[in-house]
Amino acid sequence: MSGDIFINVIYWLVINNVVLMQFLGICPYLGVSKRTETASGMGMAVIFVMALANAITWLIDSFFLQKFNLVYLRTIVFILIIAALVQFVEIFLKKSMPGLYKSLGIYLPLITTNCAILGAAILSVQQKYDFLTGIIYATATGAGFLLAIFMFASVRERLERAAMPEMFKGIPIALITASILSMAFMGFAGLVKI
Amino acid sequence: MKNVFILTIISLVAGLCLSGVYIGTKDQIEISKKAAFNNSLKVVLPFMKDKYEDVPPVKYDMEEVPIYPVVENGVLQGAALQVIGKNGYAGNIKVLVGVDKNQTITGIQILEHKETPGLGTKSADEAWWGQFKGKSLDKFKFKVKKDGGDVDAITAATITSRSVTDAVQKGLVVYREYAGSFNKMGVSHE
Amino acid sequence: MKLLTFKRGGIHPPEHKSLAEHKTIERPELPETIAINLCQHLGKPAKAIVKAKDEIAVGQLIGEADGFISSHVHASVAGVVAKIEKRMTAIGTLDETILITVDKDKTREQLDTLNKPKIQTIDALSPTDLLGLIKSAGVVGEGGATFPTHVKLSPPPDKKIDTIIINSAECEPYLTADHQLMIEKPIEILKGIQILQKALGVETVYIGIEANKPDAIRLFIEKLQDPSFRGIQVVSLRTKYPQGGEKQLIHAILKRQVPSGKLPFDVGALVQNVGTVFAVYEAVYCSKPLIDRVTTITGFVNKPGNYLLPVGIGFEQVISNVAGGFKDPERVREVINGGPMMGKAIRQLDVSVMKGTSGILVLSETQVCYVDEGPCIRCGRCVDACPMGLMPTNIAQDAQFKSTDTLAASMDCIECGSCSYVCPTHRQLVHWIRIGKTVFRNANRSSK
Amino acid sequence: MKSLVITSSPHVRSIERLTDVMYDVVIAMIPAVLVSIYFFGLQSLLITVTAVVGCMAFEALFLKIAGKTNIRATVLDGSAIVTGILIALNLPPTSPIWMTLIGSLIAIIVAKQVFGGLGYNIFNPALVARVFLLISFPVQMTRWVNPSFFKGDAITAATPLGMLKTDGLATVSKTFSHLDFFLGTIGGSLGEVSAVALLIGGLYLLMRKVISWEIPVSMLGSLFIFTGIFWMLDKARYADPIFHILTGGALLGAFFMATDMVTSPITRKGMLIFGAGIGVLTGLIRLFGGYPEGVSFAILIMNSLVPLIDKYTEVKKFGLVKVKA
Amino acid sequence: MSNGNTAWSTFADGIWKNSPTLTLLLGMCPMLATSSSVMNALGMGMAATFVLVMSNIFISALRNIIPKQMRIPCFIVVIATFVTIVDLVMAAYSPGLYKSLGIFIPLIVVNCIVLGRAEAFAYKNGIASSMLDGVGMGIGFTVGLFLMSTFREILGNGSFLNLPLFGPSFSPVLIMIMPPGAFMTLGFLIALKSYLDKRQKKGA
Repeated sequence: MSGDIFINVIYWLVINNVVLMQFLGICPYLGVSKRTETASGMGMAVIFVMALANAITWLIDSFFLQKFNLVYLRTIVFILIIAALVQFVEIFLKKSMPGLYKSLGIYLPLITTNCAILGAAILSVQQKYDFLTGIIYATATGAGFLLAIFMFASVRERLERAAMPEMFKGIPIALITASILSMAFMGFAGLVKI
Repeated sequence: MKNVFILTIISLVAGLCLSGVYIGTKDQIEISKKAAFNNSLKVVLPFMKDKYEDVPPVKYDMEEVPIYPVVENGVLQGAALQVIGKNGYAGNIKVLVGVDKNQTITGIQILEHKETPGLGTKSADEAWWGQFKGKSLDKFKFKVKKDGGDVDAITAATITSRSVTDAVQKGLVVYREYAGSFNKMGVSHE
Repeated sequence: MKLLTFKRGGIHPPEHKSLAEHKTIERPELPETIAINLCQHLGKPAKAIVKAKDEIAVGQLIGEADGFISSHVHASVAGVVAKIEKRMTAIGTLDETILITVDKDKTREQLDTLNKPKIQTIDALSPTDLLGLIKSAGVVGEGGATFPTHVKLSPPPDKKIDTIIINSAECEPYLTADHQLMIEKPIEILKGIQILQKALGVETVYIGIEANKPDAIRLFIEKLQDPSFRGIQVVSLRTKYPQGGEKQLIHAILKRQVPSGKLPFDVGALVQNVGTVFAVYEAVYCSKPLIDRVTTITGFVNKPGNYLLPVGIGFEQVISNVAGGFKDPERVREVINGGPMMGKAIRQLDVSVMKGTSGILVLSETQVCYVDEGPCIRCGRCVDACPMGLMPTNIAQDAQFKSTDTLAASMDCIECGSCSYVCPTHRQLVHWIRIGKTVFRNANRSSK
Repeated sequence: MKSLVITSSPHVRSIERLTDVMYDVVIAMIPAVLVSIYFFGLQSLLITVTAVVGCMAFEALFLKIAGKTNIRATVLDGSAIVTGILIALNLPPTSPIWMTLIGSLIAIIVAKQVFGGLGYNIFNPALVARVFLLISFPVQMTRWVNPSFFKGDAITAATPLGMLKTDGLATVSKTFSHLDFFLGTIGGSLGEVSAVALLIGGLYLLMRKVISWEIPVSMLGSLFIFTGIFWMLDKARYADPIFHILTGGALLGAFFMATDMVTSPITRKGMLIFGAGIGVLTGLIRLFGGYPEGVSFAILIMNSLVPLIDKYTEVKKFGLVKVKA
Repeated sequence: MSNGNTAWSTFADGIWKNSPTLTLLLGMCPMLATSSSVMNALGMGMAATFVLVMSNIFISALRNIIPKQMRIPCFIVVIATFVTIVDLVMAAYSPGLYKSLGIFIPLIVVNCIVLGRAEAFAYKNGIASSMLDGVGMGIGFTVGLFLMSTFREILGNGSFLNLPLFGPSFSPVLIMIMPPGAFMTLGFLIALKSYLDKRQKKGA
C-alpha cells in the first residue's frame, strides 16, 4: 500500500500536475508568480487550504450528502464550505500568525476562486478515495501546484528583464513558458502507471 | 442576523429548485448512462438483442472480470467481458471484449485509458482492432508481431498494442472458463 | 622562483609593452604655458594661494591643502601666473586651474638645484618629521588613485601595520613608466622604502614585480645585497591583470584577504606605488615637491617612450612635441589618461598632465573596437574574470533595471575592467556597475 | 583629426566575439554531421541544410515583422546556425522536410524570439523543437533506419534505447556491441549515433574554452552513477552505465545542448548542480519512464531551474573571509 | 448607468473588445482545458453563457435584497445553483459532452468571469442590461473558446467539429490537443489580440 501511495504521489505531483496537465489553478499560477517569495507563499497556502478543504468536504460528502441522497448538491455545498474555510483561515492567521498573514493575506481571498481547490475536492470524492488517500491526494496536488508555480516564478523573474516584443510581455510569454514547461513535464509520462 | 437569514433563505430556495431539477433529470441520467454502456455492448456484441444476463463478475487470477453474457433459450450465445490491460503506456487500459459462442472475437471497445492522444488512442479505432474480429485462441497468436505473435502493433505504440492484445486474450480465456462452467450449471445469478 | 598571484579571476590582455619598453626616461622641452589643476588628488581640492600676475618659482606652493584628505599643489615651473579659471581636467572634472606663463631659463636653473639631494641620511629625522616633509611636498599615490600619501601613512592608532608592499606590478597593458623608473633609479627607490619603513616603524617590505620585467627583478635582487637595506624582499608575480590592484596584490603576496568594505590596513598591510616611493625619496632627500612624474606616452604616436613630465603640461603639447605627434591624425579615435583598462578617455586635448597621469595612450580606429552592446548570453566569462568574485553581469542588469536590493555587491567592484574586456557581446559592464554604485548610494541616502 | 571618442573603460577588448563562440560550436559539430552523412547519405545533409536555412529564414522573418533593424547581423551571428544544426542532429534520418521546417519554426519563434532573442531564452531552442516534434509526430520521430554505408537499402531499425524499452535488455545485447555505439553503427537520430564524433567535437569545445568541463562531467557522471546503481542491483534487467552514456544522445546533450550558455547556469557550482540534475532525470526517464530517451526532457526541466540555481550558487565574494587578527 | 445605449455597448464590448479571456484574462482554466475540440469548446461556451446570463439576471433582480456584507456567498449560491442545473441537464441529455467536459462543468462556479460580472455589473445594474451583459460576456467567452479550439482541433486532430478535413496522409500536430498546445495557443492568441488592439489604437 505504501508503495502505491508513493506512486500516486509521484503521479499527482509531476505526471498529472494540477497546473501543467490539468489546467487547474491557472489564475493564481499566472497572477501570483512574479516573485519566488510570493509564489512559494501562495503555493504553501494552497497546500494548506487544499488539504483542509479536502478533509472537510470528504466528511460532509460521506456522512451527509451521500447518506441523504443529496449528491447533486455537491458543487453548491463544497464551494460554500471552501469559501467559509478560507474566511476562517484568514481570521485565524490574522490573529495568531500576523507575519504569515502579512505575506499570504492578500492571496487568501484569491484562493476561494482558485478552481484547483474545488476541483481537487470534487475529484477526490468522484474518484472515491478514502479519507486518508483524499488528504494525501490533496497535499500532493497542492505540492504539485507549489512546484509548478515556484519553478515558474523563478523563470519569470528572468523574463521580466528580457527584451521581448511588447505584445508578448506579461501573460502571453508566461503562457508560452508554461507550454514549454508542460512539454518538459511530459517526459515524465509513464514514469509510474496507475 | 438578518444577513444570515437572507443567505439561508436564498440557499433554501436554491436547494429546492435543484431538487426539482434533480428529480426531473434523475431518470434521464440513468437512461443516458445505460444507453452509453449499451451502445458499447452493441458494438462488441453485434448479435445481442437488447438483453443480457445480470451476473456477478468472474474471478480470474486475483482479479474480478465483469461479464455480460447473452443467453437465448438457455443457450449461451456469447458474452462481453470487461478486462483490464495491464502495463499500458501510462497505466491500465479498460477494454470491453465481445466473444461469441464459437469463442471468437466479435468486437472490442476501449472503455478507459490514459494513453497518448493520437497514438495509443488509435487502439480505439476499428481500423486497428478490426484485426481481432473472428479470431480465436487456437488459430491466432495473441501477441504483437515483434514478440512473435500475429498482431500488427500500432506504429510507435507497441506498448499500448501489447496491453490491449493481452486484455483481448485474457477476455477469451475468461470466456472459455465461463462457458465451461455455464454448460455445467446454466446461468447463475449468484 | 615561484611566481605568486591572486587566486580568483584575472585576465591576460595582450601587453603591448614593447612600444615603450626600455626607452630611457627623457625630459621634454618646456612648453610656453602650463596649466596646473588644483585638484590633483582624491579628496577636497586645494585652495589657490596665488593670484594673477604673481611671479612664482619652481616648487613654490600655489595651492594649499584644504581639509584632512587633501594635498598641496606646487608650481612645476617658474614664471608668472596668467590667470586662474575653471578648466576641464584629464579625469573629466571641472576644476580651478592655475595657468602659468613659463620662464624657461629660470625654470631650468631652479630645477637643477631642486633635483640635488640636500641630505645624505635620514638618521636625524623622526617619523613625524618624515611625514611632515611628505605632506608639505604634496605627494599623492601615483598609481592612479592619487590618495594623499601622508594620510595613507597615518593609519588610525588601532590598526597595526606590519608589512609594506611596494606595488611595481604595472599590470596595465602598454604602460612601462614604473618599469623604467625602477631600472634607472633603484637606489633612490630603496632609499624611499627606507623612509616608509622608518615613518611607519615597519620592518617587512615586499617589492612585488610582475614576471614580465625580469631585468627589474634581477636589478633589485642585486641592489638588495647591500646590508643597509634590511627587511626588504623582491617578490616576482605572475603576469596577470589586475595584479596591481591593492587587494589582489595583498592577497598574492601575503595570502590575506582584505574584507569587503575594508581597507588594506585592516589586514595590517600598506601598499605604495613605486613611483610614489620615488616621490617620497625626492620629498625627503631633495625637499622637492611632487612637480613632475614619469609617464609613458604610447600607442598610435610616432615616438612612444617614457618621459619625465612636469605636472600641468598640456596633452596636446606632450603628444605633438614630446612624443612626435600622432601617426595619422585622421585615424586617431581615443586618447586615454592612464592605461587602457582603467584609464579615462579624454574629451579634448587641452587638458594637462596630473600627478596621477601614469600614461597617455593614443588608440587608433583599429585598436578601439567600438560596437554596440549585445545581449548577455550568460557565458559566465565575466564571472570567471572578476578578481573580486562578483557576478558582473547580474550587477549590470540590476543597475540597468534599477533593482537596488541586489546592488550592494557593486560597492565591492574595483572597476578593473576585466569583465568588460572578456565579454563576447561587448557589454559595458563596468559602466553599468558604476551607475549601479550611484543608484545604490542614492537609494541608501534616501532611505536614511 | 576627427573628434575623439569617449568610451567607458576598459578601452581595449578581448578579440573573442559572440560570432567566434558560435562558429566554434559549428566547427565542433562538423564531425557529427559528417558521420551522419556517411551513415545515412545525402538525406541527412538535406535535413541539416533545411534546418539551418529554416532557422535563419524564420529568424529574419520574425525580426522583420517585429520591426528590428539589424536583421542581417542577428541572423548571421551564428546562433541560428547552431540551433539549426542541433535540430538536425536531433532528428531521425527519415525526417520529412516539412517536419524539419516545423522544428525550425518552433525553435526560433516559440523558444527564442518571443522571449526576446538570443540571450533571453529560458529553454534551449533546439530541444524545445525536438520535444515538440517528438510529442507531435511520434511516428515520424521514431522511424529509424540502420546506417547503410551507402550500400543497399536502409532497413528500418530501432534505437538501442527504444529496443531496450520495448524488447528488453537481452535483445539489445544480442544485437549491438559497445563498439557499435562508439562508432555509431546503430539506428538513431543524425547526431546521436556516433559517440566518437561527438567526443571529438566536445573535446574541441573544451580545448577552445567555449564550454567548461563542469556540465558534461557532472551530467555524464551522475548518469553513470545512477544507471550504474541499478545495473549493480539487477544486471539482467538494467543496461550497464557505459551503454547509457554511449547511446541516445547523452553525449550530444552533454557537450552541445546542456552546455548552451544562455540556458545553463553562470557559476561553476551551479553548472555542477545543473549537470547532475540532468544526469539523474535522464536516468529516471530512461529506466522508468514511458519515453525510451530522456536527455531532452531532462535538459528542458533543468533549464527551467537555472534561475533558481543561479540564485543559490552566487560565487563567493572576495574578502568575505574572516580577518586574521 | 443603465440606459439602453451603454447596455448595448457593454454587450458589444464583451464580445471582442473586452473579450473576457483574451483581454481581461479571466476564466483561463476552462479556456485551456476544454478547447481541445470545437465540440467541447462550444458546449463549454454555452454552459458558461447560460450560467452567466441566468446568474446575472437573478443577482440583478435580487440586488436590493442581497445584503452588502453577505453578497459574495449569495452570489456563489445563485451561481452554483445554475451550474448544478447545467450539470444535471447535461448529464441527462448530452452524456458524451458531459463526460469530456468532466470536472470543468462544476468548476464554472469558480470561473472568475461569472463571479466578476456578478460583482462588477449585475449587482449594480438593472435586469435587462445585466442580461445583455451576461449574453455579451458569454458570447465573448464562447468566441475565444471557439477560436482557440478551431485552431487546436484543425492542427492537432486534422478535423473540425470531428469532421476530418485532410486525407489520411496528414499527420496532425498532436501536441496541439495536449496541454502544451493549449498553453501555447492561448499565449499566441492573447499576444495577437494585444497586437491588433494596439494597431487599432494607432489607427484611430
